[in-house]
Amino acid sequence: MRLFKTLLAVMAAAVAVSCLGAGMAFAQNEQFIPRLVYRTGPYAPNGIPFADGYADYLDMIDARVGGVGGVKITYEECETGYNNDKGVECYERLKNKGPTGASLVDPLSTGITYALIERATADKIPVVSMGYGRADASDGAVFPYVFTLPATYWAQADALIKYVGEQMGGLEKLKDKKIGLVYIDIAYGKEPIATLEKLSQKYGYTFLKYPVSAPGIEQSATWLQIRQQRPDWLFMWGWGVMNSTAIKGAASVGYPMDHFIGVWWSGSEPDVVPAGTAAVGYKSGTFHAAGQDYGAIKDILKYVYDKNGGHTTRDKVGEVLYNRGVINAIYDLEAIRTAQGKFGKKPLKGEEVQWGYEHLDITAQRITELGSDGLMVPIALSCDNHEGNGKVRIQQWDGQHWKFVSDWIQPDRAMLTEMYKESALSYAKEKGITPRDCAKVM
Amino acid sequence: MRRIGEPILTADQITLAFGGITALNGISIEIRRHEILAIIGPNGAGKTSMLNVINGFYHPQAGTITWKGETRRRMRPYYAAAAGISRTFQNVALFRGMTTLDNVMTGRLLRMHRNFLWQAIYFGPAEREELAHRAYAERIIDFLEIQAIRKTPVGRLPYGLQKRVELGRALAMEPELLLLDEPMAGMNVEEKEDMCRFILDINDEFGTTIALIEHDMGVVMDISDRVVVLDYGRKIADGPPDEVRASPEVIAAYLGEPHQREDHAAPQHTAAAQRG
Amino acid sequence: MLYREVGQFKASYAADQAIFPIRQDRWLMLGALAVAYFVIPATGSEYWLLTIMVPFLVYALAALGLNLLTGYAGQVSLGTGGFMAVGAFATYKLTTVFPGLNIVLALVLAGIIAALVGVLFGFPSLRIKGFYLAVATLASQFFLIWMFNKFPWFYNYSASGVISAPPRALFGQIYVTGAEADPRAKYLFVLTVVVLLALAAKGLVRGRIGRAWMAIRDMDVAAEIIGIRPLRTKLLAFALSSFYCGIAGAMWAFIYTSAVEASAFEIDRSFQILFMIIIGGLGSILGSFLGAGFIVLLPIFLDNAPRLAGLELPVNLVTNLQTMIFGALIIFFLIIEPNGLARLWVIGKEKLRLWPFPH
Amino acid sequence: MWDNPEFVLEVVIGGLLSGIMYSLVALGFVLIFKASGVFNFAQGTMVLFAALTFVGLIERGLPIWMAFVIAVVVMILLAVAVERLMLRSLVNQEQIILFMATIGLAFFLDGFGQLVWGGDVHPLDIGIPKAPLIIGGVLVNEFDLVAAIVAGSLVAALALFFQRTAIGRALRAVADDHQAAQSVGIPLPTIWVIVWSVAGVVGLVAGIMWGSNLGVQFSLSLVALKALPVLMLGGFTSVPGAIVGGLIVGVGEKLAEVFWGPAFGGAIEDWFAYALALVFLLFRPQGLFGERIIERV
Repeated sequence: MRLFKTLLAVMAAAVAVSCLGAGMAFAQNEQFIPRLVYRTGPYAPNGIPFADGYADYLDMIDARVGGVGGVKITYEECETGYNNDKGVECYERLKNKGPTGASLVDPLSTGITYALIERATADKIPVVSMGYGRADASDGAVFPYVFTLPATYWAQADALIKYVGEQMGGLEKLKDKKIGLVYIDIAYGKEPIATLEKLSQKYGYTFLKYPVSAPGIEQSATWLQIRQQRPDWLFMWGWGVMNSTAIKGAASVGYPMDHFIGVWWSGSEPDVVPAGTAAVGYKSGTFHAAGQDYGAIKDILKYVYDKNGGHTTRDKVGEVLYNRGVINAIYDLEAIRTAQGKFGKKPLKGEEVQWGYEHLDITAQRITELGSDGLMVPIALSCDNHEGNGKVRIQQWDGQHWKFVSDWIQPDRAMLTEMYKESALSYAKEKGITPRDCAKVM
Repeated sequence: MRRIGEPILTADQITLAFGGITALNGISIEIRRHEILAIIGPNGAGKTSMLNVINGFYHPQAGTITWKGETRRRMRPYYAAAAGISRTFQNVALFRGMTTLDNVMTGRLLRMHRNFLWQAIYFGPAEREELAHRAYAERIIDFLEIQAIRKTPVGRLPYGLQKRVELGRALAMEPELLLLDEPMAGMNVEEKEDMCRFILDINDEFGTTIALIEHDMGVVMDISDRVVVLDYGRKIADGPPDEVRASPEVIAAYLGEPHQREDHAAPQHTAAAQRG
Repeated sequence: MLYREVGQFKASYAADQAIFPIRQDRWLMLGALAVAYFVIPATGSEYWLLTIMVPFLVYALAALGLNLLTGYAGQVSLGTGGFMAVGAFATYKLTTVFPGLNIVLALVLAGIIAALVGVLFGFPSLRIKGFYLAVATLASQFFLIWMFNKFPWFYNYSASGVISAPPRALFGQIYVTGAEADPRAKYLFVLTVVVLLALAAKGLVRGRIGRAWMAIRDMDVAAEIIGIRPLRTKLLAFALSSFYCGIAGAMWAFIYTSAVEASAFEIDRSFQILFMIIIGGLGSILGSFLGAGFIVLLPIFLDNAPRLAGLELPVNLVTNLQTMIFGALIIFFLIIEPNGLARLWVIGKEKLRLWPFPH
Repeated sequence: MWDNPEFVLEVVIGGLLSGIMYSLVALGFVLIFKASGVFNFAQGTMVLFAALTFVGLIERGLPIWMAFVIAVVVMILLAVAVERLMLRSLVNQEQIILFMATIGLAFFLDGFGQLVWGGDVHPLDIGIPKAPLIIGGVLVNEFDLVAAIVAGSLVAALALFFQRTAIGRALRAVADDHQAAQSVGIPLPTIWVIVWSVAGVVGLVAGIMWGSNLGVQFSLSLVALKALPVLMLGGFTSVPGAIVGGLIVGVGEKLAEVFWGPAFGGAIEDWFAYALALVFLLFRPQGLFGERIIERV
């Protein structure tokens, strides 16, 4: 009989799930943000600091000024484990919470972004894929509810090439040089290939591809090839354990670290620390600064950590991915603030926040107000430009900290916009979407 | 009324060796229509090997097998089955996960022809076919008096019953030639008597030709029309029971050879076979 | 005596071979179907329909497919994910190359393609057995995923190799794929496909083919000697199993997540589905569903349990605890009933049959 | 390919060295399967768990040797727990059931490990040099070399353990047949505890070697996938098989990746390892060194 009871118990458990989905009561003057995070599983080392940064910033805002325009910001984290179907489950679970439902969603994974684009568009909830997701979604005419600010993988690829050119004293010097790309062989890793191939025709360098099969724990073959072909510069689109392994791999074949540049998802503490001294000199792209000496970050320490709050330990505040979480939060809140300017200081619906994002304009002056001078650069979005012309900067690991080694680089917008349009239109065609006419959208 | 006819199976000069050991050494046997042939001999004489060669489980190095006028070097098990040769095993080889009924029904597989699409739809042709064969299977179940265990997974049955179910499965194939490998091994007296009755009835009612291996001399002499004696892979006698019983060679082969069985621990054997 | 069979006499073999020979079971089944078709669509929220029921059904279908191969024919396979991927990408190519193609037809064709691939990768099963075969099927798993990831033709040269389902309708206007599709339409479509295929599976396993499979599973040597051709039988199992998995994969990509990359069907998926049939019960149609329920619903439940109880725990703590409890429960259930939940169900019924009397 | 012999040599050496790393993981599987017929899906997680414990202790300021000793003790306790709470109640179950149980164990350890030690990445440096070593134009990675030596000595130790000690012989007996085990006079539970402990320690070593390469983090449990083709190839029941299999797989996949990979767009080594093993299996269905599967009627 005991075993029969246990069976019943499981059945009951399954049934109990049914009462989910219906969100619970929320106070009325709140703006709810669903937080898709991954604090466990293979990518946790990168997921944790990001989630902490975002959460700490919201806590700080609520503590300092009691929310945005007097509207308290609430959030609930949901563990995706960087797993697409789990991400969808989280989105569906949280999208109706709060008085106005989810104001926006940060999928925090290229895969989940792809899975959410259509759902969220149908639900009129903005998908904010900050520096990840599908690049062509920058074309707001076809993807009204997807935002790729401040820069896409394609933009970054172009920026890296510009940087390399600069280092060699002029892009024309790239001719007949060899540039390699080490990438994790999944959707995310393949994003920059098209751009780098296009540019290779333009500048006449040879483009070498080195796919690493996920999760990238075994790369010796790749590095033997690299040692053999000796590309002059090496880019990396990696994630999680692949990054540190690759840096070790580069060291093991004596590849010059300062010619090895990672995407901004391959340029944070969890990527370099495990590699130890091998990682010194390794570079990566980024769209914001690391470190604690910026107003916003100081405020977090002041209003959250000094009051024994905070999601992590003081010393981890200011890590690259932590600050990236903060930046993400800043963008989201600024969009909400912008929307409040039009729709009033009240909890807003997703489509209202979408308007806010489309009219988001973070000026240098505004950045100062935010206490983020040097932490980030101005961006301005519009109906047909959901990327906002963000800039890219190169940072280098000195064994202790990430230091900038370049100025802010503006990618070749003309070319990119062209590429976005082309790709977006083919998507629209496949899906039977008729693009908005942004001239008519005010 | 049955009467023994012309040979339906002729094994000619069969030689079979594993590595160094010669299991069968140029043995020739013929099995005549409607007869009950007993193959006897001390342990390791090559009796089971002989059956395995006949229904294609082993492939002899030399010799031929002629089945109903068709001569071939080697049989394939499913060809033998299709051609009407079925058998039981020394250590029961039932499908332990299935019920008695299903085991008997597997005997009908060769005669069921609906393809998987019909099967998937089930209702209609497939069901009609199923029921027709179910009816036949039930006849056999009645015949072997195993109605009570129809729906019991055979794994749970006592050894004696398992042997009976296995016989049922073999019968369900409506074989022309039935090979029985120690059908009475590990049975008590009543079970043996039942089994003897079944064998005789099968031979009688269905006119099935039967070749069986048995150790129990009493049984052998009672039920068989003809006896073949093997010893160390050679045939040392072939003829009516009384004749064979008198043959000095046979007596020599059996002298000092106590009247023993090969399977005290049948279940383990079965288990072993399962693993195989 | 809720569950008495007394007085239910079977007049014919037909009645005896019915799917549910016992009246109570028939009622139970009809009840379940009624709930599935009327109550759930009427009451279920979008969350409940799209992120719990649909994946549950899709998983159940895949588990069903694997159960045909592993539970009935005894060929342990870890290639399920690969075959699901075949179904998904085949459907994608079919629907994009022939936009006019009816979605149902597309699914069937995709299933057939998956079946062919399954046959191809089934050949080693003639020689390789048990865990060796299981690991061998991983070759197909890794190869297929690699292939769909590597050759842009499969995903129409999109930059990232992600395929996203074009909207397709049934009877002209009822959309079942794409984001605009009504959750209920999606759910009912999946439900119908699964129910039909489950019935077909039942038909297969209770007849000639099912017995041939089980014979091979229980003792291939003896099976051969009663006239079963091992290779043919095993390959048929691989084909039909892959057909089911293929359709499951297609529905996963088109109806559940509506955008996938090859890695959505990577090895973990295959393992997950193997877990389902072992926990649910090898060689049991019902088991496939119970197993899918266990593996899909339980984690979601454990995930939400603390919040339902009003506790605000950090997500990583919840997730880790969830994983631990989940693992512990797997072991627990195996210990109380190694033959899976389906067997527990049967035992439960036997208890009910006697209830309230001890014996 | 042949136009550049020392590069080929380099790849081969690289392959051999990674192969050894695979063997390290495969060993754990073999030990348990050999003695108890259990295909231990949790081996990968045990590698992670052991490494996490080890590095966690070091981070709490323990000297390496002490951390190692304690980690070993922990793995032994784990083995005892597994036997008491899991195996004991599943004696004589079919292999696939035991396999499933170890999956449950894997889930449990995944959660438990992260619960105790957190999901962060823990850098692990036990002072093995990582600089490239160029011998006659051929690159050999010092670290891999050390790893190879460690693996080699570990195998030697195991071999001795199996050949020389009474327990070892008992284990071999069990492997052959469980009845025999009783006659040896060592109760089955004890034997299980022993093999699981040994497998745990092997896992610890593997975890340390891999961990000081990847950093100790969740992904460490995925190295198990690299061990499976090795098992297929070497046979689930053979210690030397695990080694030879590892080497063959290592060399095979590296050569394939480096020389044929580019033709197919690369990243073929994962499935190639399995395909390679598959080809071997078609000729020896029980693996190179596995015990013959006898079919009898």
